[in-house]
Amino acid sequence: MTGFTGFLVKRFLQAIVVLFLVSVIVFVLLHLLPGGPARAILGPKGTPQQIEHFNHQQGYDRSLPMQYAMYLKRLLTGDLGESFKLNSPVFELLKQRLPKTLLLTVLSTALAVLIAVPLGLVQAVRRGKASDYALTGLAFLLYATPVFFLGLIMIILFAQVLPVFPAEAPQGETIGELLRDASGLVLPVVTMAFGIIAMFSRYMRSAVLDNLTEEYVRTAMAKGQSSRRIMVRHVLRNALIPLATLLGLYLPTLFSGALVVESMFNYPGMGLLFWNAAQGSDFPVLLGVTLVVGVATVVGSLLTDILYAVLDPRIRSVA
Amino acid sequence: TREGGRVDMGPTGGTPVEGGTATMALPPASTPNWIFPIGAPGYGGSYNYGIQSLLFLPVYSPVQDRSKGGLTTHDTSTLGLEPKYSDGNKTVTVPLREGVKWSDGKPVTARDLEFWFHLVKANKADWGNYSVGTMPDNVKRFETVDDHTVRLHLTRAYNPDWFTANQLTLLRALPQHAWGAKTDGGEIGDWDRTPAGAKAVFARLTQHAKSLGSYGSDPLWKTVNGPWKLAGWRDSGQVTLVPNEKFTGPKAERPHLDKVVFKPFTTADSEYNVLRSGGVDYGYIPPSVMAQKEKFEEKGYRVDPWEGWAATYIVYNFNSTHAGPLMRQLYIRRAMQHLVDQKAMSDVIWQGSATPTLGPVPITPKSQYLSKAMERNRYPFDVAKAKRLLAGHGWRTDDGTARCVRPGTGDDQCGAGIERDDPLELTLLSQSGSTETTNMMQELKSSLSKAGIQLTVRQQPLNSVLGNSVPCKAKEPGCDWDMSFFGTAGSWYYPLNPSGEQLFSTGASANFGNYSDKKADRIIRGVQYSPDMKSVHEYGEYLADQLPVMWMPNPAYQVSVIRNDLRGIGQNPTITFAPQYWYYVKKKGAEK
Amino acid sequence: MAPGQEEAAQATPSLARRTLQVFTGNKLALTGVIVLALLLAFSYLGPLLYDTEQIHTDLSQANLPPGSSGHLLGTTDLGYDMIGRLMVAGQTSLEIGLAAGLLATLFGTVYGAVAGYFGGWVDATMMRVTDAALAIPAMFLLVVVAAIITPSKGVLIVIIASVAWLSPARLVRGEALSLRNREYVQAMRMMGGGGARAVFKHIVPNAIGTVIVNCTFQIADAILYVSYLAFLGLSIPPPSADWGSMLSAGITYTQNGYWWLIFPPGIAIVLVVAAFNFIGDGLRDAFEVRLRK
Amino acid sequence: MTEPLLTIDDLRVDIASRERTVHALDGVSLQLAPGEALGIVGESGCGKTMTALSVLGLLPPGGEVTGGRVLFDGQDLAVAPAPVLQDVRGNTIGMVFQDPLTSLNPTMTIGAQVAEPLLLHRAGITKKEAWARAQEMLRLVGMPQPAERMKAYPHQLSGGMRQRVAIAMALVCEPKLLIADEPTTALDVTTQHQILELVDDLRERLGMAMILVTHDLGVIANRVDRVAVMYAGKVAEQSDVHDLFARPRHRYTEALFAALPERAAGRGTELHTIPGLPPNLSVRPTGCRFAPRCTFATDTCRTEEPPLADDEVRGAGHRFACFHPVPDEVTSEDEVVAPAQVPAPASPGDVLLELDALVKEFPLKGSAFSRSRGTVSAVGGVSLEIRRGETFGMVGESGCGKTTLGRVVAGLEEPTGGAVRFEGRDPADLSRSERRAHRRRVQLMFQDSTAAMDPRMRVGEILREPLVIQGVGNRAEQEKLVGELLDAVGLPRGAVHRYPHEFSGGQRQRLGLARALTLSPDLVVADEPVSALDVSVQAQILNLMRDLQRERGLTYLFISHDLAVVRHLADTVGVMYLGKLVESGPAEQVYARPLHPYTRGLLDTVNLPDPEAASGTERTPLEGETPSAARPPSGCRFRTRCPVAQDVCATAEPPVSTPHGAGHQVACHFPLAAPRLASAV
Ligand SMILES: Nc1ncnc2c1ncn2[C@@H]1O[C@H](COP(=O)(O)OP(=O)(O)OP(=O)(O)O)[C@@H](O)[C@H]1O
Ligand SMILES: Nc1ncnc2c1ncn2[C@@H]1O[C@H](COP(=O)(O)OP(=O)(O)OP(=O)(O)O)[C@@H](O)[C@H]1O
Ligand SMILES: [Mg+2]
Ligand SMILES: [Mg+2]
Repeated sequence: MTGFTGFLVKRFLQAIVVLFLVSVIVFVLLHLLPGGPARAILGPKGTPQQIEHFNHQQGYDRSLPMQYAMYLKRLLTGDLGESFKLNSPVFELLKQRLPKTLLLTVLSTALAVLIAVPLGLVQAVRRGKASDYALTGLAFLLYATPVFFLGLIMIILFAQVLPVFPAEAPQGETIGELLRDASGLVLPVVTMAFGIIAMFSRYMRSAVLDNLTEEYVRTAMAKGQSSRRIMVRHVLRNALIPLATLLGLYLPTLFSGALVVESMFNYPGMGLLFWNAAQGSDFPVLLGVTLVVGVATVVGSLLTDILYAVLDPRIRSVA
Repeated sequence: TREGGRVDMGPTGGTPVEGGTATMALPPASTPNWIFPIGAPGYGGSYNYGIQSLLFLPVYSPVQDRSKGGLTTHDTSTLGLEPKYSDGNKTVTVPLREGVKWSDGKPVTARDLEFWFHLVKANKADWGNYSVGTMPDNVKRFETVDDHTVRLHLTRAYNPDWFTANQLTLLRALPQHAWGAKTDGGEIGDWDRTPAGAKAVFARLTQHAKSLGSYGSDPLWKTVNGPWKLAGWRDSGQVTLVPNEKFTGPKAERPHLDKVVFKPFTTADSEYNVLRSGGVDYGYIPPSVMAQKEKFEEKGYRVDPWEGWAATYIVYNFNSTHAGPLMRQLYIRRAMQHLVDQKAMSDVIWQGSATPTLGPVPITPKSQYLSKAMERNRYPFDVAKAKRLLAGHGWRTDDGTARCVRPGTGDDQCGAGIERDDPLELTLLSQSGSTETTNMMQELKSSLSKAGIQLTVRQQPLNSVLGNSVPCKAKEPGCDWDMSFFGTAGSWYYPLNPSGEQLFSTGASANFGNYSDKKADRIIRGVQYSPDMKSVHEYGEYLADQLPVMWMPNPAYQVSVIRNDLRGIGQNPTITFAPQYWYYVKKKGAEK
Repeated sequence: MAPGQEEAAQATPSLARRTLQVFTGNKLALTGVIVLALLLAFSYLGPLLYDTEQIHTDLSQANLPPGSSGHLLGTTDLGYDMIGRLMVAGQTSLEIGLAAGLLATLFGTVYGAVAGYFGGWVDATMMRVTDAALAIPAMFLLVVVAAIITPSKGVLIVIIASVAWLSPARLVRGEALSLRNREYVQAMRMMGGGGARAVFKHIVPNAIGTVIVNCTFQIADAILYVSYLAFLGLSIPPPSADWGSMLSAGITYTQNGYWWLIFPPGIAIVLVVAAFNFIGDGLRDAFEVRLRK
Repeated sequence: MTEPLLTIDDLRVDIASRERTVHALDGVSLQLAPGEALGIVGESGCGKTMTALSVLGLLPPGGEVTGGRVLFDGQDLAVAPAPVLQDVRGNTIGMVFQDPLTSLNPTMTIGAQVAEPLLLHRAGITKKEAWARAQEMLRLVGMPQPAERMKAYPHQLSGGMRQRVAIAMALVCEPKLLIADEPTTALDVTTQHQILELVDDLRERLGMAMILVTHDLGVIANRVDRVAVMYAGKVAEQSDVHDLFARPRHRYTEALFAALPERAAGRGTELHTIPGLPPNLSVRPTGCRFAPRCTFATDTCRTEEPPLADDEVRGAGHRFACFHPVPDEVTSEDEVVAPAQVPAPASPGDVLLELDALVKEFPLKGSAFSRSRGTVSAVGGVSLEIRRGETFGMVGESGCGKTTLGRVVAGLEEPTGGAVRFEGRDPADLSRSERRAHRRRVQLMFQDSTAAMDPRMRVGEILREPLVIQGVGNRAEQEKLVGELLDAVGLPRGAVHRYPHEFSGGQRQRLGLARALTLSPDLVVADEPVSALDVSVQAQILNLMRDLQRERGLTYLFISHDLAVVRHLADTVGVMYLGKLVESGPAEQVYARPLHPYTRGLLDTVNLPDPEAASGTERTPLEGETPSAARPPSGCRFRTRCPVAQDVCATAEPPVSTPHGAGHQVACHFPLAAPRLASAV
């Protein structure tokens, strides 16, 4: 297993570098662009003295590298800073919000996968037929629909015209509370899932198509298996492997979707936190959320690699 | 909450009942986040003050004068009684209502006020309401006359109205007997009487105030004297209040409801959706939905724009490198003001939820600060008049853009600093993110162009607009902006007295456009210092005429939507809440 | 030499013809082309045939429902004719989408080709940067930027390109990694050719299929991004408009039932994005067939 | 003749794709008796695979049987519904495909894959029984430690082992017919030999019939009872194997045999070639399909299609479709137009290239999970000399380091150790500009010219590229040179405007040669230049290479695994095994009196395209598999497979000796003494 440990060490170092770069990118982006947080926090009534005082307190009057060094130093002690707007430690905020966003993404991803896999399979099997065109067309139309437009249509349809689901997500403090009010989760989860289905089914379709041209399929046919059995026993498994890796890769995209969906449905997750922080130039929160998402992405891609190895014996045995 | 959101009740009639819960929606970006009545800079939001004053009785506060209408500074809901000015208005005596007790049974005394004064004086920089020269700088000496009287010796004579309305309203009585320790668990004492001690006490309190998550459980905030006490304060900013059973105020000030919930929302849209489903009892709708007013009325709600005590305007930069000379011409400002169709903007773009701004003093609600002359629109929408004004001063419009053809300083000439062929081209920084504002600016651009004034609108996020439109000197790098707008939610909310010393006096901190007019400075000083009530009228009329800024429609603080059976709601234009007056009614004869 | 050999190898149809065949064979791709052509004609030729006031507002004519005198699709909240507005907005959306998609592709291609060809630590460094940029969700960047920046056409193009270049960069880098080991690149090196020749004469031209297909998708995504930016409050100020800002302005009036402010721009976005995707998908087919040869 | 097991009758198959419809089979008729082995041979694209696939109804997408019957066991499989076909597949007919890696499911264990047909076809069999049977089958196909291998995945096995698994899979239900489509083409001669032996053995044991599809005449000659020669979607000739080789009747068959290097009159002769290429199958040609390439074609041939007729002597046992068959009396060799004797090459000159203990190692690259551990010893200390004007042939099994050696010589890889001296100078010592100039003097010709030419460049540009890089001449001069080169390799000058993919494999190989010659090199390293080609085209290229060598005084380092080709072309031969040069010397000597047991084994493993030769001589083919180059055996690297190995071989590296005189070196502790009996190779 030395190979595996070595791999982990290498990936871990890479992850550190990537996270470091993430923090640099966001930090520089935030601090270089015009309009610091002082005005946002203090408003038009903030006096020049107060602005100066604020900037001094937050260290915004120092040079950028100095500020970054200070930030990094605090970060290493686990201090993500304090939200200006919410008057809470960023760490606390993240601790509350992250599970909620994960709940949303996990539910909608699961839903999306459940729909996309059979959908992609059908498209691939019926390739070139009318039903493939119809489903492919539908998938692209879904893909082409901005999430906020989709959410809007959902709200109009299912909360206004046919008021079956609430238009607002549950506002519970804990996951348990959220789940108790599950009907409120329906629209956000479905809206978000819809955005992903298109992508996944498209991917599934081409993965299945790729596998269908593989020679082992011909071998399987030569053994006398029915096409259905070949699909299930041979093709599906091989096509699901890249899909699994896709999940890891699409984590940032999922978070992007979560951001829009959360702010549409007032879902108290990280996306909403980020959204509000951006409106109010709440730098510590912006940095904190981005870093957490960065960590999630990096960990996600690491897990993906491991998952890939678990699923694909070609990689597993080398380890 | 309640079934389906439909309320079977008209806006009047019914029998009042005790009890019930009311949920009030707070606007986007108004997350209650500060409980300590000394607001740190950035935590001075009106929603914070609104909630604080339910827990800690204000000494003076802009309260609605329920008999006369309009606003006053004290009534049964305030701690302070009529203040008395003496010594040529250089001393003010503040008597406190007697018999008021903290929830732990201790009386509210002058010492509590002194405690506040010491904390504020020693920690000016960390107090959001501080600006140089005013409270507490203008108090030479704080004197405790007796247990229920304090006396402030001022550095100079002040206009009593102005001082009470804009300075005494900052006073707070804080439970010194409960808060006066330097450290957690430390001895409570008179530490605040030394600056160092006051710093330490303040630091500790601030420290507690910085942990929003523990507000609900922190014993510090349990000592209150208001009609309400805290039942919960979520991280999301949702605040739940229940009646303070130890409240010692008069009967009229005691809550009828069992509970009020202040619920912040992140977007107006999400609030709207919840409102439609009946999830809030007292909410608001985006201005755009005003057109759908009837829908809500059918559902049993009343729609009531909450007018703010504010002025809304576009700042002219008189020092603008490019357009300063243009801005400095009154006739140009007049022409431009004639081109602002405030009426159409209010009616169409704001769907009737905004009212034209005619000068620095708000027209609605009526107040003692308003004179008859101020209610007249001096600059109604009139393209022809605007064109005449320009033509009369030597501007010609050939290719769509007005150009100066008669430079010079004469009466019929363009004015100082304007060269021949200079075009009337201006840029406007406007805040982004609001359809109404975007549309207003577009409408403005369109109508200005009718008189040959070319406006380039650059939209920026609010913070950038504020950050970019700072006072500056001509030709300096930061002074290349001509006009600036940040008034989607009103440009400036006044304290009770709408004096403009922070806005329009030379060099003032919020005088972003570098407006400087000797007469205006003098008049503003008069509002602050002279005892004459007339001075505020003079100020209002002069600046309405002089156009230090371009007046724009003043949007309502919010377009409130209130359940028909929730009554007793007075929408204070200075944006305070008084849920203790709220009560539910039920239909006559209908049983619970 | 036998005369038969000359024509013996079956001449493959030219790429253009093959692409044409694909499009006539692939109904979705064909649909995409037709839809795109219609939208282009609508946006660019439309104003010539259907002249409307798109500069000056007319508040007295605001929010008229479809069918009102002279306004087939009604008017906007500032009194612009809706159809004319859609045309003007279409130009902006398409131009930003195309420019941003192309810019992203161009930059990404060069970035990826350089990283892939040089490999080693150059590649490692360059790829860590893209990894990091990828680890920040695009929407997060856009939200932050939207809260900070003053929009203009150029700014939007740059912003969108700055989040969109990553995918072509990674793709081309992958191609370059494999292409640089191709025997023809080695053959060229053996003759004494250098890096620049390898990148520009062999790697980039051979990755062009991938690049073009990706570019189509990038354009589609860029148009989507434009709408997201508008949703976030970052759109070019009037009198110019794009479909995204029309849509997000229209959303303000959802509750008023002003559907004509919402669905036309919304559907236009969906159509144009889907059309580009259809075309990209068709092109991918075309190129894949070619590569399989 | 007994009742046939399989009868293919006038089978027609069309494959429709986006651009065109290919008439892949156009009236194929075949018969196969129970227990009989039928070989199908023919040039690439003639329809061998399609014939095999249509038996089981496994045609590729777009493929469709448009006519004819496939009678198997009384059932017409061509029109059978899916359930019937599924019942036959893997049950009564087993199939083995060419590429053993891709034809196995990468994510399923070997055991599961071998047991699968049983679970499908043997009603009531339990999983356990099926696995036991599968394990039994694996043992039968010679899989070492079958019980452990059951849990392995395909990628964990070597190519040969994978092919054994594929065979086990096809045979586990004990079918009546085994169809093997090029089952050994992807394998080394030695592995190939082992697999074919295995199939022979199993066929005998199970008494099944077999269809063996291959383009290798050597394989055919040795492994089947009857042969069908296909040409352009039709059967040209069908006969008993001995009869076919002894007296081919179809002019195509005859020409095919003649093109074999083994059949060449001698080293110094031109190979017989078949001009042109097989016809394009998307148009149905009129007349005899071979007519355009046939020297005996008459107008009848061009207008009328010859029927499949019985041989005068053998009757229905030997049928062919030719209007002008090879006369029965004369042997084929006399009939062939006598190839021109080429003038003997100028006697070799001074030493051009010298390798001195050349070592090349590669770091072992793992997957994402493993970091590099150790190295692969691709070339493990090779010393040799190549003289100006000679052809040095390098042979050896796959992975022995031939290519690597060639690439080091061509300067594409830096040696890890030792030296390459060109005219006595090591290019590594040259200055930058000298090195650049040096590159002109050694050029590489690739095995796969398709991969070696930028698909997006026109031929003109490809050929000019070396000149542009080296800055030779102006554009006009470059174009003139390119034109001359095209003349020299026998391509029309118009070729400059076309893209590489618009040429056939043979033409592309000519282009590859032309490009290698643009800079007028002294030495051309040719790495398997004809391995991917059909015999007929191979002959053209070999002739061309030899002509050019003579005209231009070229020196070749000719790398190939095909002993016959090397023998035909090379003056000197080197034999490599696992990175070592085990033997080298003048070609005749090495072939006739090999000194190294490995050389001997290689020579004995070769399938001669002559059914008579197979039985005659006593042979000692190579056993086992080549060990991994990452962990080469100590001492003599060949010792693990050597029949004469002793203890010393494990400890000491064998010294180089020259028992047959200075030119013939061997690195072996126990060189062979007895000469090998004369044979065609
Ligand atoms: N999938 C396919 N689509 C279209 N044409 C095909 C396909 N597969 C084979 N063909 C064509 O069918 C004809 C016969 O092909 P087949 O594979 O049977 O040849 P083969 O004799 O097996 O050749 P090889 O020795 O190269 O394997 C060829 O002309 C080939 O181009
Ligand atoms: N670039 C490389 N990296 C790592 N190992 C390599 C590399 N190239 C070749 N090898 C290894 O070196 C050994 C010799 O390879 P080489 O290609 O020279 O053999 P070959 O004799 O040409 O084989 P073949 O007949 O299959 O072409 C093999 O084990 C191969 O896996
Ligand atoms: Mg084949
Ligand atoms: Mg090789």
